[in-house]
Amino acid sequence: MIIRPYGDTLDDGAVQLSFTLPVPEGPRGREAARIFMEKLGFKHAEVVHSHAMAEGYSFYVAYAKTEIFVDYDAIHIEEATGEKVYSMNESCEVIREQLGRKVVIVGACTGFDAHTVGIDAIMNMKGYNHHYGLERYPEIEAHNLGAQVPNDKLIDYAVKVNADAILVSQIVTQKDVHIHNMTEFIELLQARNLRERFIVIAGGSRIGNKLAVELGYDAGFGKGSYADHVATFIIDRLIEKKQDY
Amino acid sequence: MIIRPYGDTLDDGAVQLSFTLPVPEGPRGREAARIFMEKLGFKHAEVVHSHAMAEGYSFYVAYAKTEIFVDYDAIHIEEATGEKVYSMNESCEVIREQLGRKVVIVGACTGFDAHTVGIDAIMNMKGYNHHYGLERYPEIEAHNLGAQVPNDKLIDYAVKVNADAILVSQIVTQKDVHIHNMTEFIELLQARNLRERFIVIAGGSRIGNKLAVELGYDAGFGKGSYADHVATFIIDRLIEKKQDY
Amino acid sequence: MDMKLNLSEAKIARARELAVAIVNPVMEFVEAHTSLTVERAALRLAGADGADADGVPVPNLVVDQLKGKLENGALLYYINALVKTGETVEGLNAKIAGGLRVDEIPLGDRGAIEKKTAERIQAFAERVKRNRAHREAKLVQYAGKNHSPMLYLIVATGNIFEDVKQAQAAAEQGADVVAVIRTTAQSLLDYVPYGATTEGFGGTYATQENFRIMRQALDEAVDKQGRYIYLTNYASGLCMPEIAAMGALERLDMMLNDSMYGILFRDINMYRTFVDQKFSRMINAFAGVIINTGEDNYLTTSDAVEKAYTVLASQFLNERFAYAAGMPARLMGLGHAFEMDPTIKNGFLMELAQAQMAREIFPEAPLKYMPPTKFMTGDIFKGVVQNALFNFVSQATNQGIHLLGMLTEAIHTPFMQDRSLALENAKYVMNNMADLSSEIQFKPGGIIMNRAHQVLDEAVAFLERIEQIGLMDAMEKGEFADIKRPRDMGKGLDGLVKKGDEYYNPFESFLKSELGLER
Amino acid sequence: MDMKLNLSEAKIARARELAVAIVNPVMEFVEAHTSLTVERAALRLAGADGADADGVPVPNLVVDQLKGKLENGALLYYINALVKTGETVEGLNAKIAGGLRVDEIPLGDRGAIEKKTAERIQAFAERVKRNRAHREAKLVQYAGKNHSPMLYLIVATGNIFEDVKQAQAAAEQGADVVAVIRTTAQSLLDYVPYGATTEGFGGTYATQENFRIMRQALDEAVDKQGRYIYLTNYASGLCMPEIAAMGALERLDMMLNDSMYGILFRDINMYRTFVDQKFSRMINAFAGVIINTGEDNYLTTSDAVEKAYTVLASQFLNERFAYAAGMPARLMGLGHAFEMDPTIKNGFLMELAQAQMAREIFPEAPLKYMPPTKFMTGDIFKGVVQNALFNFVSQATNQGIHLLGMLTEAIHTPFMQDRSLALENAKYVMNNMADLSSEIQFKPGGIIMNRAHQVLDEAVAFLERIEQIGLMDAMEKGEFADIKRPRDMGKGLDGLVKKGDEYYNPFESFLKSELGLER
Ligand code: B12
Ligand code: B12
Ligand SMILES: Cc1ncc(COP(=O)(O)O)c(C=O)c1O
Ligand SMILES: Cc1ncc(COP(=O)(O)O)c(C=O)c1O
Repeated sequence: MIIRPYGDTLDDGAVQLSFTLPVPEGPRGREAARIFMEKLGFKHAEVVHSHAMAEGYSFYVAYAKTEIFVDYDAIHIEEATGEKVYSMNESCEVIREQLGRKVVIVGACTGFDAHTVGIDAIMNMKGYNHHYGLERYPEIEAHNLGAQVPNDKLIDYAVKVNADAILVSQIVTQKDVHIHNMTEFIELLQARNLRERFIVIAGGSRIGNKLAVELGYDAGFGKGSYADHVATFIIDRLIEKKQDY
Repeated sequence: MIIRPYGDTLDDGAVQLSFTLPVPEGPRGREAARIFMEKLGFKHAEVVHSHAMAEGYSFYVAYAKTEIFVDYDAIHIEEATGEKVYSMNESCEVIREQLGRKVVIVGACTGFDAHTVGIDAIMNMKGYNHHYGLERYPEIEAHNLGAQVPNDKLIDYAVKVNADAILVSQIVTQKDVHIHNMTEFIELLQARNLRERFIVIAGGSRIGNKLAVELGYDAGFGKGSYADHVATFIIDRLIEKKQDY
Repeated sequence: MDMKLNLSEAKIARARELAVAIVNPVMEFVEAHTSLTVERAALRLAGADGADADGVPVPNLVVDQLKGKLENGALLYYINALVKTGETVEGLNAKIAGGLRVDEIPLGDRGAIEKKTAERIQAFAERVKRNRAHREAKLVQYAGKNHSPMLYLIVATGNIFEDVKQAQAAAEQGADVVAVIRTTAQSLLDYVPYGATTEGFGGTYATQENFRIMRQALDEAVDKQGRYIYLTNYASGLCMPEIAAMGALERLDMMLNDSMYGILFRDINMYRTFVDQKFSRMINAFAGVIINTGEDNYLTTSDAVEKAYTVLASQFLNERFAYAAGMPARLMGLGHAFEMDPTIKNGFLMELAQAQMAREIFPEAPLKYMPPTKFMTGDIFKGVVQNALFNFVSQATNQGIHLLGMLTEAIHTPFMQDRSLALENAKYVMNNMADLSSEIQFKPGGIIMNRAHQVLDEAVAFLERIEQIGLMDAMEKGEFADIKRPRDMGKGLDGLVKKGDEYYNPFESFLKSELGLER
Repeated sequence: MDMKLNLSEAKIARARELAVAIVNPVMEFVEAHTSLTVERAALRLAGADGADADGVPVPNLVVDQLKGKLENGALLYYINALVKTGETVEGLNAKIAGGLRVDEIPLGDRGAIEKKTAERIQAFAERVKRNRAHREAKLVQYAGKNHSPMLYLIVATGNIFEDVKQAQAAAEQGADVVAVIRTTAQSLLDYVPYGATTEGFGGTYATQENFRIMRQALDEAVDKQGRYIYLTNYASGLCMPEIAAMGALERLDMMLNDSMYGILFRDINMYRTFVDQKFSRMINAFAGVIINTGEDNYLTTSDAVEKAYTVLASQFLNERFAYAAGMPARLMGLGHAFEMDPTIKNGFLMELAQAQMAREIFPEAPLKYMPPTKFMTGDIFKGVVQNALFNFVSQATNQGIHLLGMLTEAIHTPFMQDRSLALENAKYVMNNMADLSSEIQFKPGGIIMNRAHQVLDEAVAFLERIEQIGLMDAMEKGEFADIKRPRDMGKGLDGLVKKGDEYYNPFESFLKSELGLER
């Protein structure tokens, strides 16, 4: 199925845009904005508003229409977890039945990142949005190391407690600092020959499964994820691993 | 000079977008939105928000970055009037000195369009935003025919009062009704062999000089235009015409 | 309701007295006249429908045949034809569409005609009463599910089938009221197009079939969402009463319907308009349809600070005209609008004052509050803020019908996402400050109180002036919206007919008696 | 100012008494101690500056040399070196950067040292007084040109030169205050980097050179815009007093500076923090710098309804700590925040109550009001509405310093256009309802009044609990923000030093006497 943005008629391809141009406000800037949109592949591009922001900078609001489309059927999405997500009780049951031991999970907000609310949402007792965190899972031993944990400290700790999985939270993304930090973490693991020993999971508001897998993680979780998702992924992966041996 | 949109760093190419897709909300819709933006030529495209609107329709907010640029130096804009716009007094003086007779202008909101505020802003005594309208110009005889004037009635009237210029206002643009209507007007003039007899000017919030000229008008005026601009254009054109003979 | 503004009861009463004095002479004229569209409306109520091969509607065909002999009404001939041909209404309509001239059928037995008329009246009354009962039952079934104020959204694609999708989406997202905006200039057509339509500009044709299609679509949504959804259209323009008739038959719930809008803003002749509005309002009143009056329109051309009193004065007149048509206050969606220049210091305070004033003066009316339009620009982000303040004032003053402001008001008729964002804005703001109104009081002698007192004073003074010269003279002189409308000019004057001694319109009599207007 | 909430004077007085009782024991500890950064700050005030080839700042080099013998302060050795080498401060700084060890220079004549110290104090005092005089003159010159509340914008590109562009743009668009946000985790560095910097994450390094560059850029804007523009940075973290010193020298106008923030939110040792905050506040007070306290941070992790009282309690403590450092109320930008879940019915009323409460309890303080952050989402259109309501509350309750909410709060550090839209939103809303505050009264016993009374009651009860166990024990027990901080843990404890009997810090004495803290 071919799809296009929808304004008020199917396939009209209508999109709203806003942006700044580093030029003074005026007819020439507006025309530059229009041409820019044409170069993006818009057919009817209309600058509906502009204002001067500062010397040499101007702001534009535009509505435009395009014939560019997406083939919806061809879209593959690989989320870390599928349709089926275990509840806390289900998770613990599966652990008891299939693994027969406690699962150890270590997590932290790494590098200089101090945004602990996200990792706390996943790990702390009280959880988030009516989803309990991993600490409350009777069959999971969860260690939340908190904020600003250096990558090597996190690995040391995971080795010490013999963790099954390591959770890395990264919220600050300016200048791709999260990418650098997440990459460093994997490199450190590899350098110490520990990559295969752990299930390694990243999370954060701007992180998706795709990005995380590209960077060498087993999975990634973004906005709207809960302990349930993380537990499901880890347990299933542990069962798989067990079967591989 | 090559320019790109500016978020917080020169040439970062940052743009905000929002649009609707005719698919349900969810990871697949978000991925479709992302791919759509990539096809538009964005490099880092991030869907920062989505919500379901109705069965099978979802809304997306995104920020994306592109390397697409515009060559600012190559941009030509042709506004109807240049830097120099006559004030009311200047206009009248030029008319007195160079033309030596009253200039007759007829205007209307044509077709089924009843948005008279715009044409009134240009023509009525009191004007708009501290710019008097043409009716107040001592050297101009202005006839404002008001709303919903059929194209042929407007032409008849212009012939009757021996107008120098005809002003056409078009505000409703849904389904390009303004284009049809403006085109019809020019065709009617041509059919009656009157096109050369009048200076013909279009105006409206979504009308620019470019569009109007393309449709066969002498000039077009959009948002932010005043009687001053219109008078300037007409007077200069009349002087030109006079010199041509 | 808290009375916070300390408005003078005496002045309010005085304004109402003046409205009576202004409207009464107009109603005398109205009583003595009918119009083409009033006749066509009566025909429609009796069952006339359909169109000929050229799209000319059957009611028009009938009335056109009777040109010159309409002083006694069109109904007589139509009913006579029914009796004489022995057809059902459908059968007769088809014949008329095929060329049958009812004016050429000799008038038959009066008794048979009256009996037939009584049947048609009964059929009409039953249908409308069934509609009312249905609406009322759903309102009871889903009591408490509508927002307060009711959230009102428009659809305006030009294509009824596209409109349906948009309307259902709006319902799914929380709309209480869906209005199908009419195509440009339908108000100037002296007929109502027939059938489903897909080609309109800035809106969709109002046709009975479009009404039916949309009603059905919204009825599905009603049960799906568990919330009654009001359907709105325009009983306005040269076919005002006919559209009211169609709305009554198809269970519309609201109608834009103003006693003077057409005169001022569409240059429709004033006699014609006054006659048409009365009959349309009787139909609306009988059908339990809430009218939305058009005071907001004053402020799209004049200034909301300077001319606020014209809005209030018009509300008093619309109220009076509505009472004169037998309409109860709870159906009077008197209009006003948030159209103050956003650059005005303390503009918000004045707006709050005016909205609260309207609330206190018309405590039972489901006031219709219009969003910012004229000062909306292409800056959609600023537009969102303008709409947020509008939502705030509306909730803070307990308005009845809240038209949602669109962030793209200055750009295009609404996209689906524009509506979604409008609802999100309103629902958030209104819930977040739900009970503010009962929490705050205004400082005596402050900006807010003074503003309300001033507008009321100005409105009384204005009504006094109108009362002295008479409403029609006042409109000729441009007292309203600075627009001068000579009484013998304007569209549709030739469709005005002085009632003859034998004028026959039992639907009118029936409505009058149902509405308690019969002396 | 109108008092609208009918808050109990007695309870407010009781809270202040409790704050005194809580803070006094802490101040006794503080008086007896110094820290590495207090010493480095004193060195900076005396003129120490620059860095060695590895980027280690001269004040750190000096203090590192003196490790183990700091109980009498670092200043003595630095001034002694000045005297003994006969160098200017610049000359000496260069030598130290080159490897000179001041600890190895035998202490010379006490009189000469004291004379030199007096010279340095005078140089410092003159510079700071010149800064104050400049600021005050500009404020007089451009009196009435700042908005009220002051509109506060952040820049955070990481690159000081890019920041300058953004800051000037912000100024051009109407900002009254520009804050340069600090790079992540600078608070945990036990030194202040040197020179201009272009690489930060989520913010830009606070360095004296960056301060200077930005001050100069904003000074240009000041005269261009005809409006004084306040420059803000962070006197916070392990180098709190040093940054205060730099700010005093470079004429910053505001500093984020909290008495407990570092302990709770950066796990800095509590002894260290209490010592550092005192010296930093004396410097700020002397330099006329408004502090911004960090109560908003409580609400980024705890709930704004449940934990509102922790904000108020912390304001009382910050106020007390500030008085104890000689700071007048007009420099206390006590913090609070609009962080209520937007889905709460009547959340706006509670927010209005809390903001008004803070206003009435701290009438002279230029309250710093933070925008919604935690409940901002990627839905920028909803974000605009959240910010509009925030702007509304801020103006309606006469806040002092208004941090502008960004529609992209949940997405990225602000783009230039985000700031522009934020200013547009605030200016529109605040002007449109400018005088609402003096127009409205609150219903006695209503939601708003009750909410304010409840929060005050809870804060008093909380302070009572703290007073009983003592502030340090309370922090160990997790009474604040549910965060437990053992007194012997946390960063920077090893930088705490008990003052010796010979402790020499004439800058401290000078500040005390200037601030009236000398008994
Ligand atoms: C609260 C907050 C803070 C608090 C943090 C308190 C704390 N203890 O966490 C304080 C005030 C300390 C703070 C400071 C800063 N912040 Co901050 N902060 C926020 C804010 C407002 C909310 C974040 C939040 O708590 N979200 C709620 C949680 C539940 O969502 P979440 O983190 O996305 O987590 C969910 C998922 O992502 C996922 N998840 C997250 N981690 C993980 C990990 C795993 C393994 C898994 C499976 C899932 C997972 O699950 C969670 C639940 O669904 C955001 C703006 C916003 N509205 O988003 C800015 C924001 C994140 N902060 C920002 C910045 C820049 C900073 C500072 C750097 C500013 C400065 N220079 O001082 C500092 C630096 C702190 C540091 N060293 O990191 C920026 C980041 C910009 C960017 N994209 O790079 C933001 C976006 C604000 C902005 N627009 O500038 N901040
Ligand atoms: C006021 C208004 C009305 C009033 C008009 C009153 C009147 N007497 O003019 C009323 C209520 C009657 C009205 C009705 C309708 N309206 Co209307 N209306 C507006 C509104 C709110 C403001 C327009 C306005 O007055 N702007 C101020 C003037 C000064 O600006 P301007 O027209 O752009 O004029 C300036 C320039 O463009 C230029 N200019 C204009 N004309 C000319 C001519 C010449 C020769 C020159 C040189 C210059 C010039 O100079 C002017 C001064 O700078 C706009 C929304 C908005 N905020 O823009 C919608 C809007 C224009 N309306 C709209 C619609 C759809 C309608 C209706 C069709 C709705 C309906 N189905 O009933 C009806 C139809 C009326 C009709 N038959 O045309 C749409 C148009 C959508 C589109 N792009 O097609 C808009 C954009 C609203 C929306 N989002 O849906 N409307
Ligand atoms: C009462 C009333 N009728 C009708 C309309 C619609 O105008 P038109 O005459 O174009 O149908 C309006 C304006 O919105 C109105 O307020
Ligand atoms: C008082 C105070 N200091 C400092 C900061 C900044 O934090 P950091 O410790 O990351 O510099 C904040 C938070 O914005 C704060 O409120």
